Amino acid sequence: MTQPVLHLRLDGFEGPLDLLLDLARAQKVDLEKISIIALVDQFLAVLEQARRVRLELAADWLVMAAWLAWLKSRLLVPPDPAEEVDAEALASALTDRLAELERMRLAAAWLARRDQLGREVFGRGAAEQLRIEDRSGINADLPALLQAYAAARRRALARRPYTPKHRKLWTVQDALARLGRLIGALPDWAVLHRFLPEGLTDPVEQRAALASTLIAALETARGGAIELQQDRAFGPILVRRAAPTEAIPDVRAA
Amino acid sequence: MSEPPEPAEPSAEPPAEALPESLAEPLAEPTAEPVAEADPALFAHALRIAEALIFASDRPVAPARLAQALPPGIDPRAVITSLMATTAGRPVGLVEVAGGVAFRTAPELAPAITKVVEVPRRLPRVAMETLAIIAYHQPATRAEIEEIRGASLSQSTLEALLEMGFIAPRGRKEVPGRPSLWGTTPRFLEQFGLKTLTDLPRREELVSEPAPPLSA
Amino acid sequence: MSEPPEPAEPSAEPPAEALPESLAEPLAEPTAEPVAEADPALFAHALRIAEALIFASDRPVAPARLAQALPPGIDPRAVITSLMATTAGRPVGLVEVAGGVAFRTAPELAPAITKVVEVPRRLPRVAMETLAIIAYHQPATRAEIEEIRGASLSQSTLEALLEMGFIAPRGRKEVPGRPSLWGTTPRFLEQFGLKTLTDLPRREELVSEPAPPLSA
Repeated sequence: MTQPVLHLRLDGFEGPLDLLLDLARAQKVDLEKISIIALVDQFLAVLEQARRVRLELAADWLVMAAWLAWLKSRLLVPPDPAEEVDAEALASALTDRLAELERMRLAAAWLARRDQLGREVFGRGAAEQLRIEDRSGINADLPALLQAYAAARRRALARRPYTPKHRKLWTVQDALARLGRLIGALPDWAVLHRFLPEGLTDPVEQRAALASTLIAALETARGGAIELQQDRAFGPILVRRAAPTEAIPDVRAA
Repeated sequence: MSEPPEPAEPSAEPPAEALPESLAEPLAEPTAEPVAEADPALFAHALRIAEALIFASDRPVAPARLAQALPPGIDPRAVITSLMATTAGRPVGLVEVAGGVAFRTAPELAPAITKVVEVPRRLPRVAMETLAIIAYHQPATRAEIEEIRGASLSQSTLEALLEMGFIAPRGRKEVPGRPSLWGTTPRFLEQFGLKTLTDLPRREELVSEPAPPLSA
Repeated sequence: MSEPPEPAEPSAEPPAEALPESLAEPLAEPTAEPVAEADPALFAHALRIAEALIFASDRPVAPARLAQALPPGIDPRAVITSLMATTAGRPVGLVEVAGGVAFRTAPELAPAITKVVEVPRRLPRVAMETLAIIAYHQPATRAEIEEIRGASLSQSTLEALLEMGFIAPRGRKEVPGRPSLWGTTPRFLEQFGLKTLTDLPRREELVSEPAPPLSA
């Protein structure tokens, strides 16, 4: 409680373990023989003072404080064989961690005391180039030569003027003729697709033929030779020969 | 270097004495049989080559590299031993470091040199501790370093050590998240004048101080 | 720390001789009055500092820069002269270079300490393609090569191939302007490991040549 040495400068410590090590060192004994309980009391006292000054403390400090308080309570009661965790073992693990941190501190100090390159001793400032590059050879083999030929030719060929692909387009005239030819043999409703010319594989040509056939069908329907029907949007378009007897009265004409 | 050109230089002779202890272990098994059969003129020439080669380089020269430059039949270790003996106490002397040999200025000349040559700043305490932990626990993940220090490690500290070439990644640890493992480099050995990592004090020696100083 | 004070080393004495001619002009007017008044021990120390500093410096050390590191009252030019004299003929000697002095390894040791690394040049893409086209279409004029590559060809590319010995002129084509015809050489066959030109794969195996445009 009465530790005037510590001026609540928690910021000066690299975390709770650092403060613990500092407190342990103050016990002036071998780290193996420090009193964990005294250490816990000191740690909690320092933390209590710090909280009086400012309430907010980093979480890791509070976690350590809570854990240490718990550890102390376990150390004070006689060991219970039923207890799962051995408080003595936990205390000794803490001592080990402190000892390792202390060792690493000493190692860092040992390194810092060494003559360092560029500070206490100096190496050759301007190294001499000990490699001579012989660039007389040429790095080129047959595969590279062949690749170069193929690349050059491919590039040259790709640069030829563009000749658009020749397309055979199914005209409306074609479609009218085909529709007129097929419609006579038609018994009942048939899907418009059936009137497309056969053997079309190119998707562009297929779409063109479909468009021409639809226009031809609309044209023929207007002339009264066939009827068209589509139940819903994007549904199949159906075609059949108009029945000559029951002449459907044209509403608009009436 | 400024060796006076004494023609019959005693140092040009193959060393009769045993190798210095420090050299014996990392560089070679001490060659028991005398190398004295080597032609003295040839050995003197080998010494000249070795001096020039090591001097020209700004990194330590491994005995294997030295052997490539020497006339056949000359033991690079004998040459190194001889060169160490002749340059001992000179302003620029041969030292063993990072698995090889290099010329280094004598430490007592540093104050004069640093009047002219710029000196890098010392590493902050956090960086030194991190470096020590990596040296002793390598390969170590960042989480392991943080565990030992009991404090989080800023990315900038790790980056500074990486940039100075003191540490390097050593693969990844096969645990969830596959964190990078870190180890020290030959450049680290060079910086602190260590022949090998085994030159670091043993852990037992680090705790051997009976009572930590009260001043802390 | 390992400094034996070397009380009476010969090199530690201030130089009595005149400055070497090469040094006299760029560095200083020859100091006519003897510098010998300087304390010999102090001068010896200055020599040590100079040797270490010039070794450690990353660029040549000018006398003015050297003076900053030397004890007061020591003439840097005298130190340089002395150091030059003692290192003459050594494997590493002090030489004057632009801007001051520097240690350099003796030129006659260069063959022993340098490593020759073969770094074969890569042919630029244009040259490689031109060579390939000549190989397949020889003898070919420059205009024909340009036609086949579909790009113009600089004279320097042809000249480079000529210089490397891969192509040679094969007469002139009897067309207006009588352009040179180019063909490959035995050196070409050697480079690409070919016994004869007929060892080259057939053209059709490499590119599907001017296939009829409509079929595609």
